[in-house]
Amino acid sequence: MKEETPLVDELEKGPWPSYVKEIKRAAKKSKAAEDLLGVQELSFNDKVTHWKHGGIVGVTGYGGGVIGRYSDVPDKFPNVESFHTLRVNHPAGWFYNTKALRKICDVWEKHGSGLTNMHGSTGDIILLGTTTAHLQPCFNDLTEAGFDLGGSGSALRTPTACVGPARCEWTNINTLDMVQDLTMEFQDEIHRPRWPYKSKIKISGCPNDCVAAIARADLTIIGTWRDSLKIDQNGVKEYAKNGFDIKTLVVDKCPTNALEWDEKSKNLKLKPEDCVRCMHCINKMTKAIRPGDDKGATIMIGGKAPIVKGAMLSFVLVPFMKAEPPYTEIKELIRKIWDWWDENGRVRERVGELIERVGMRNFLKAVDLKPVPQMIKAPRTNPYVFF
Amino acid sequence: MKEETPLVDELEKGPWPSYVKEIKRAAKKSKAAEDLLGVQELSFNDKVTHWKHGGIVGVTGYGGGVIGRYSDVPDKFPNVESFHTLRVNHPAGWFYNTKALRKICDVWEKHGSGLTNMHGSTGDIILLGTTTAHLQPCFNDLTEAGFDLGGSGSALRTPTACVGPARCEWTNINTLDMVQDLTMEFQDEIHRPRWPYKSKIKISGCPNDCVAAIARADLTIIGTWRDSLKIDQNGVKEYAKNGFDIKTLVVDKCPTNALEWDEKSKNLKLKPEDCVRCMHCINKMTKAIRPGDDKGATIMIGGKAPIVKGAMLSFVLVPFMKAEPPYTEIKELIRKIWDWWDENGRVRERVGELIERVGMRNFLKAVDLKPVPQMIKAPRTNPYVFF
Amino acid sequence: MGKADIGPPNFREMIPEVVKKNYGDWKYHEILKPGVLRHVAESGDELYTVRAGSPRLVSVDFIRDICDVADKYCDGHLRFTSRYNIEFLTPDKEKVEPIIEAAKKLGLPVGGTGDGISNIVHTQGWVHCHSAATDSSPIVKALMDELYDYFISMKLPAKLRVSLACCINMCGAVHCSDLAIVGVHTKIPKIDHEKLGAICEIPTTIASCPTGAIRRHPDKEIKSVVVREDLCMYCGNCFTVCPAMPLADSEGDGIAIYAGGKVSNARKPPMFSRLIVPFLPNNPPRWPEVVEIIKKIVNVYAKNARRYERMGEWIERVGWETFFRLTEIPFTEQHIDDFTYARETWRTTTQFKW
Amino acid sequence: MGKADIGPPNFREMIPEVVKKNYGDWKYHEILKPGVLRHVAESGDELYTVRAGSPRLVSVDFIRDICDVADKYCDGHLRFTSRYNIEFLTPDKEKVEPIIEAAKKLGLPVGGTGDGISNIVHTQGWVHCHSAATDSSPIVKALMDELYDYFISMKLPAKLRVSLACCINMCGAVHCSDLAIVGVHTKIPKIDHEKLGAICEIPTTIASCPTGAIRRHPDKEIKSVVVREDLCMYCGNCFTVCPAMPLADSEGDGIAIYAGGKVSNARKPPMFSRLIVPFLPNNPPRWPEVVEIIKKIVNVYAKNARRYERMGEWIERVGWETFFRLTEIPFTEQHIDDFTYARETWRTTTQFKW
Amino acid sequence: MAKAMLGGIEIEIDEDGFIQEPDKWNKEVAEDLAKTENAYPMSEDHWKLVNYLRVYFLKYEIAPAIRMLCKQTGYDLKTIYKMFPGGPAKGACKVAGLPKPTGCV
Amino acid sequence: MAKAMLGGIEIEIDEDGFIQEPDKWNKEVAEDLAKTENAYPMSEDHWKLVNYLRVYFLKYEIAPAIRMLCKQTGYDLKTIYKMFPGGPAKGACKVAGLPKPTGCV
Ligand code: SRM
Ligand code: SRM
Ligand code: SRM
Ligand code: SRM
Ligand code: SF4
Ligand code: SF4
Ligand code: SF4
Ligand code: SF4
Ligand code: SF4
Ligand code: SF4
Ligand code: SF4
Ligand code: SF4
Repeated sequence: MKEETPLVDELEKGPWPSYVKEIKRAAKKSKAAEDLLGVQELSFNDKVTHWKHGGIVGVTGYGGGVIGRYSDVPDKFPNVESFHTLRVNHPAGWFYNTKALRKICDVWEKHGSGLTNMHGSTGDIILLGTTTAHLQPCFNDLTEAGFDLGGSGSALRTPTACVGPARCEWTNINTLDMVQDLTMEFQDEIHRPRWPYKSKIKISGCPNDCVAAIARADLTIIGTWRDSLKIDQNGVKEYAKNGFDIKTLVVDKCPTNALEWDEKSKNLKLKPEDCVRCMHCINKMTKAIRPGDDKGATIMIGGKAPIVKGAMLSFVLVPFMKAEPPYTEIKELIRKIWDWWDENGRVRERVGELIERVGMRNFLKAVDLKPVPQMIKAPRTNPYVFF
Repeated sequence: MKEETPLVDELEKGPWPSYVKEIKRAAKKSKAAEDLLGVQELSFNDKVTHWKHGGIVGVTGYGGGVIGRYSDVPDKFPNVESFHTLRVNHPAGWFYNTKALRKICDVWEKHGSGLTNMHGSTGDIILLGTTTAHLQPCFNDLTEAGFDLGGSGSALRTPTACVGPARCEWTNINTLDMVQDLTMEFQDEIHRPRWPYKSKIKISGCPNDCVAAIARADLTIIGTWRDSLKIDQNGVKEYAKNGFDIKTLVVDKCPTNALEWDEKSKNLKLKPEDCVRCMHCINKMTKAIRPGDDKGATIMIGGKAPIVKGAMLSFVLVPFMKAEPPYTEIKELIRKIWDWWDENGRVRERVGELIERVGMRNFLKAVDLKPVPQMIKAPRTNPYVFF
Repeated sequence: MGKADIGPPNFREMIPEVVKKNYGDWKYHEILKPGVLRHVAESGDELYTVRAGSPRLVSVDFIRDICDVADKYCDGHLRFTSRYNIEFLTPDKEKVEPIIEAAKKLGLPVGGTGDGISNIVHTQGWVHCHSAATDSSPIVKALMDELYDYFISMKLPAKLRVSLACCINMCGAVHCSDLAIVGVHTKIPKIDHEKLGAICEIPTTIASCPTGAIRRHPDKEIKSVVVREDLCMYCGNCFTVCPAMPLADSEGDGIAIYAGGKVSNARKPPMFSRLIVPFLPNNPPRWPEVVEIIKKIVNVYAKNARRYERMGEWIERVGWETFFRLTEIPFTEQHIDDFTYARETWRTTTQFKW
Repeated sequence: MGKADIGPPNFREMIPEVVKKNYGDWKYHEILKPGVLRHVAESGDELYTVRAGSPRLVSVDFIRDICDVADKYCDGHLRFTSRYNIEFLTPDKEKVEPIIEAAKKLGLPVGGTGDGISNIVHTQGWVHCHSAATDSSPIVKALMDELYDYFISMKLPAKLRVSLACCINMCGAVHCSDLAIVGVHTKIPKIDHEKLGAICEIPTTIASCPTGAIRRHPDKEIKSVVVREDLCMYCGNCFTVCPAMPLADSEGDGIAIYAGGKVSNARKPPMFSRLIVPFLPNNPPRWPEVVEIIKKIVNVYAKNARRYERMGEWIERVGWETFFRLTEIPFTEQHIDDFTYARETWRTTTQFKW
Repeated sequence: MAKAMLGGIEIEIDEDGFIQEPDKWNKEVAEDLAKTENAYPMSEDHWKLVNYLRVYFLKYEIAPAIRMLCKQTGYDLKTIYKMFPGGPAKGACKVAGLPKPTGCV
Repeated sequence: MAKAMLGGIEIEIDEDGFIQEPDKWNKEVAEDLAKTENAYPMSEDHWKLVNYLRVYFLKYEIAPAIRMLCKQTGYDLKTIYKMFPGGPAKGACKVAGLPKPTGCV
């Protein structure tokens, strides 16, 4: 039954592409998508969600990858009585060939609402809305098309990585290869929840952190370098010549005053021991300044959203680690961390919160790491010290 | 009995004045002081204290002001079997005339060990070591000499203030008058413990905070000004002429970059809206820069040492308050704060800890203050908001 | 049973030829104009990227549309960004304008690069989530309609990253965004005592509460819990583990705004976003109050911040008191932290501005 | 019963004439040389201050000695500073040198002003306190003997404030000092189960523990408490409220050193001191390990900090990793916070030095 | 809310087939639930797992953590997925009549 | 540790005269303790305060806060110091046979 949706329709206007138009496009072929419009309108009127709590549905042999969802107004909108989403692993860097994309479209047109999120905020392809009966067949068709499910529940989530070596001149690690490798390595952990809570891995090629790993990943891998960044003085002069205000826009903004600018000779000098590799000078003068040669990764841990004990940013665990395939050292470390967390974590306690609860010293011992000052901003102020 | 004290004797050597010499001086007239030397030697050998826990002794009508102390080796050192200290209120700013000081000396030679601390770290005159029998007579003689006891236990401690208007060109409030006035106002609170725990008041005439109030006082009063600081350009030029590097040593160190230096005209310009009155430029150029004219105080709250929940620095409660005798507004605020704390505080919970436990919003309501951004460094990051 | 654990397709099958060839060997890049990047490889090869906005919630036909464009101009390759934008990649400069034209035809704005506002990271809202205290896609639409100009241009002092989460679970890097829009409840859970015992784990429910507001029902006969009203700050974590404790409420639900977060390590270390507007009502379909205040803040920021100064860096420099003064947002008790680390936010110095 | 609640003598009877006259009307000051200040009033009057060090723990004869000096040169007035130094005040420039001579005769160093090390704020130690994990006066004496030169000169980058507390109650502004020396226990309390029930309030004792390590004795017959060894960090707060739980131990007690705190609001806001050396043994009478490391730190600071840069400001600028590198102090697990606000100390950025 | 005939009695279930009236659970109910989860017929192993879950739940009012479950029953996770293709949470807990897991298991 | 004859029995006391054997406390002991505290003879008011302290302590195992003491007994602090010149902690608690206060009262 086609409902009137005057409030929703309002959102077809305006310059930004309209998701309402998209739902309407899908609605042409899918009853569920049509009902979804009605649900939106109802929510606009009632100012509450009309989806019931949770739902556990899935495919054979997997414990996650599907978010079960049921309407609380099934009588009114029978086509979204059940409206589950599948989380589908994206290829590293969100690169696609159109063949693969079109296959997904076909599968989803066949089994679901025809609505998707490209992408979910973890990075999955989100196939938005289908029924329980369609789950297994849809999954079968997806794997046939070369795609697999992502994670949900107390499992590893689809790891993500920035575009890195595919396009970015600043990457210090092979983000795409690494994310592909880790994803394959941890298939079991993605598909079969087993832990106290979810866990996330994100990889950025440099400290610009274009996948926001520091904020959102339990295990954060950030490319960096250990030697000095490289300055090409001719490149610098070029920037100066073009009127770029190197002093104000770069030198003065270096967080540690590691740069010195000689206005006369147009020479930019670095005190390498003071550089904290923040990327700013590189970012703004990419034609003249580049990361160093001794490349690798900083491994950080503990990032997460506010629930339960307040949001956490990832913090430094290993200041520098070489990161070459097959990434054995990183994998071993990750397994050690998970094992300790799984053994000691409480229900719904992310690894960062566990470390906070039991103290870094216990954690470091468990994962065989030596304390180094780079792990902390500053030593403790309190005198409450264990011996 | 005179003991051998070879370890202790070692501390008579060296250029810094020796407390051991002082104990020995006292020991010439006091058996207790003599025994104290032996106790020191014993502690040096055993590497532990030889004083027993606590002790509640005092004078009639007061609940505090005396720290009871008993030896755990009374057989060996009978003269310090009991060795109580009296805390005696110092005159504001630790100013004395020699008549008054000599009186104290006489009283203490008569009633105690003849050893003192000038001063205790709260600011009292500490009369170090006497017996229970001597307490009341000693107190009687002290009051006769014009001195009274300070606080101990769950009471107000002797308030202190920096030298302020007596000598310092920077003070924004009459620290000495204020501390004298508050001390007299709160005699009952000093002498008769009644609260969940101790409470301290300290007053500094400017943000240099020469009595370390921010770190040590539950109620911290710091002189400041509300208008612009004053720059005398002739004075500035004088500094420049004398080779003082105004740019490096002052302008570059201003925390908010509120100063601009014109090397050519030797002109120092202030952006008053950016100045946070940190004192640095004034400190370093006292002949050219002075605080503003609209003087008053910032009232802060909650400073304390680590026990129980970690040390706290005082934080801003009232960004600016005029502070003229009879200091009614300040007194009323202080009483409100104590009253709320006394009503709600747990045993051994300082007011800062209580505020932390129940939340600022409850505290501000109780003491009738409006929230202002100056109270905080930054708003909350978490979404855990009460309505 | 079909295949299992095959993982995602290998990205090597997905990247275009020029990327394959110059993989890891890029030299520098420049932004030719809003939405158009030029990356140059050590080999001298060039790669042009055209970035186009997307509503994220799209139909399969939408995907087919962009596939058509990619087939036509990009040898059948495209990618998405970590902020949902679509990127068309080509080694051929000549194709840039046609791609832009094609995107425009599809109604997709080209932009989102450099010092502007990119796409808004967001979440499900009333379209799919049980937890939502507000909707997401409509607010994003309403906002981007108004901020459109900042997407297709690069005239802000620095990047300005906006994120939206429909509840405080904050799916996305919302807690570290220049501007964060968060759905919030303000009424305590309404407990279904009948059902709770049968469908919820009581210990888990009790443990879920960040403030310890949940206790067992005092009546031992009733297998349920009670909530201490004065301790509940409506986080909804109990609801997540226990369906019998819903807190959605058409009047109580609304939006809070946070500002000043960032993720990159450039210049200042990453920062959390901080509460600036405690509550705005849900006002579908266009949430005018939210749109208005966001626009105001962006304008104040644009006017006052220095070049390359992110929102949070600017606020840190001028002070929060100045931020509140300039934006004219009223300061309330809600802004003052009273959670675990509250004391770290108190101003423990006499240094402040007026 | 004698008088009560008379309060301290009024300071007005205590201040010298020149102060009375120019009270609140000072114009500027200068430090003529270490220990000698010249304050000039708006009226043109001058006030000379000679500051002399004191061991704080003094006999009444010591006080009489300095009174003699004050009587002779200062019209019978003197004052003490907030760091225990003695100040002789005179409007008469001619008297400055005689005062200095007189002080020297008494064995008192003149100095403690400007960019040097003033007297060490300290506490009772084994001379009077039951709580002491170390002594105070002897360590101060040993330290000042070695730092003497910094007291009588002004050649450090900035003021360097040293404090000492004989236990973590930290009587003094120890927690905010450039260098702080703190007595620490490292063994858990030895409980006297016989006595505890009779002389301690059990609920108060349990509540006293910052880490919740104290429980009632599992045997209900025994009116006492037990301590969970893995949770006890030897703070001694239980002992403060319950004499039956002493933790003093000749081997376990010793000294921790903290650095980088400050109190003034000048330039940087006040800062806490932070742990740099977790444990050094008690080694009377001169605590050589403590003296040595303090000297080393002061020297490294003197060499590396910029002018007017306090210890903590310097460390903040160069980074703690640099501090540990330069001072060669080993970094251990003890340095990493694991108390309530621990997470605020973790390095949540890739920015660091080597 | 839907009703289903399980083990010969009518029991309220939710959309995912979890029973909403825990008191009505018995062996027969379990076996009928197992049918919905591709876990029928129930072997001794199935019962060992289901019983462990029930005993644990009745004692602690929560479902055990997976790690605990594996350790205590001796089945590794792979085996559990073989027995209950829906996995420990969706499969085994449902059969054992536990509340629908929101967190662990 | 010292012993003292209080109320006709020998009781262990500490240096400050607080009894160390709380079980031996009785009215007579209290009166003898009151003598050491200048609070003898004990009036009805004295007893009211002492009894309040004891009852409170036996119930909660801690001494009451001063504010509570004043509120509940109706005596303000001034009055208490008149009755027990050593004050509530040193005076009244000692007479009531409580452990030597370290914090409150
Ligand atoms: C495509 C994308 C990575 C991907 O794998 O998808 C990407 C790509 C680039 N980023 Fe980024 N960033 C991308 C998300 C991010 C994010 C994450 C986010 O926005 O959620 C961040 C962290 C933002 C934050 O701090 O909150 C991010 C922080 C940066 C920065 C640091 C900016 C700063 O000064 O704080 C740079 C350097 C710069 O712009 O100066 C940067 C620079 C770049 C460069 C120039 C790198 C390069 O040479 O290719 C790329 C194009 C720049 C541009 O768009 O202006 N990229 N970049 C992401 C595009 C998102 C979008 O569609 O808008
Ligand atoms: C679909 C997605 C939002 C979106 O529209 O993009 C999403 C949706 C949900 N998230 Fe999320 N989260 C999504 C990314 C995130 C992220 C971002 C990320 O992964 O980078 C976060 C913040 C990072 C983090 O993990 O801390 C996130 C933090 C949460 C949390 C809070 C976790 C915490 O420890 O603080 C919950 C609550 C929970 O786990 O119970 C949560 C729970 C949920 C649930 C499952 C609701 C619930 O309480 O059970 C939502 C299902 C909505 C629905 O009906 O579809 N979601 N969630 C994202 C996953 C898509 C994908 O796979 O690509
Ligand atoms: C006498 C005394 C106040 C008193 O009432 O007793 C005092 C007096 C003066 N202080 Fe102070 N300060 C005194 C303790 C303090 C303290 C507290 C402490 O040391 O415990 C502080 C806070 C220290 C801290 O931050 O940890 C203190 C922080 C300052 C500052 C700020 C220094 C900075 O840059 O951080 C100044 C300004 C300056 O020196 O540039 C200052 C400046 C001054 C001036 C110049 C003010 C004046 O014009 O008279 C006085 C003489 C300076 C000198 O000694 O070099 N005074 N001053 C105290 C002397 C203690 C001593 O014997 O050494
Ligand atoms: C005498 C003095 C040290 C000195 O040698 O100067 C001192 C000595 C004692 N302090 Fe203190 N405190 C002294 C100033 C301080 C200060 C500094 C101040 O007041 O500016 C502090 C830090 C500021 C603060 O209050 O937070 C201080 C923080 C403590 C604490 C921890 C309080 C906290 O909340 O963290 C305790 C523990 C307690 O109260 O149980 C304490 C407890 C004690 C006791 C009473 C020991 C005890 O546990 O019962 C000590 C008695 C020693 C004795 O036998 O004589 N003392 N105490 C200082 C008082 C002298 C005076 O009246 O002038
Ligand atoms: S994180 Fe660094 S390497 Fe990766 S895309 Fe961004 S700028 Fe490039
Ligand atoms: S990378 Fe950052 S820290 Fe290093 S020199 Fe450049 S701006 Fe400075
Ligand atoms: S606090 Fe300020 S006013 Fe007081 S003595 Fe120090 S510098 Fe002078
Ligand atoms: S007082 Fe401090 S903040 Fe103000 S101008 Fe001077 S140095 Fe800057
Ligand atoms: S933010 Fe909250 S409401 Fe929105 S998708 Fe995530 S869990 Fe659901
Ligand atoms: S909404 Fe949050 S604070 Fe309120 S009871 Fe539930 S878990 Fe606790
Ligand atoms: S610091 Fe500790 S040991 Fe020293 S006087 Fe204070 S309470 Fe006693
Ligand atoms: S010493 Fe401190 S941590 Fe240890 S039991 Fe006592 S109060 Fe607790």
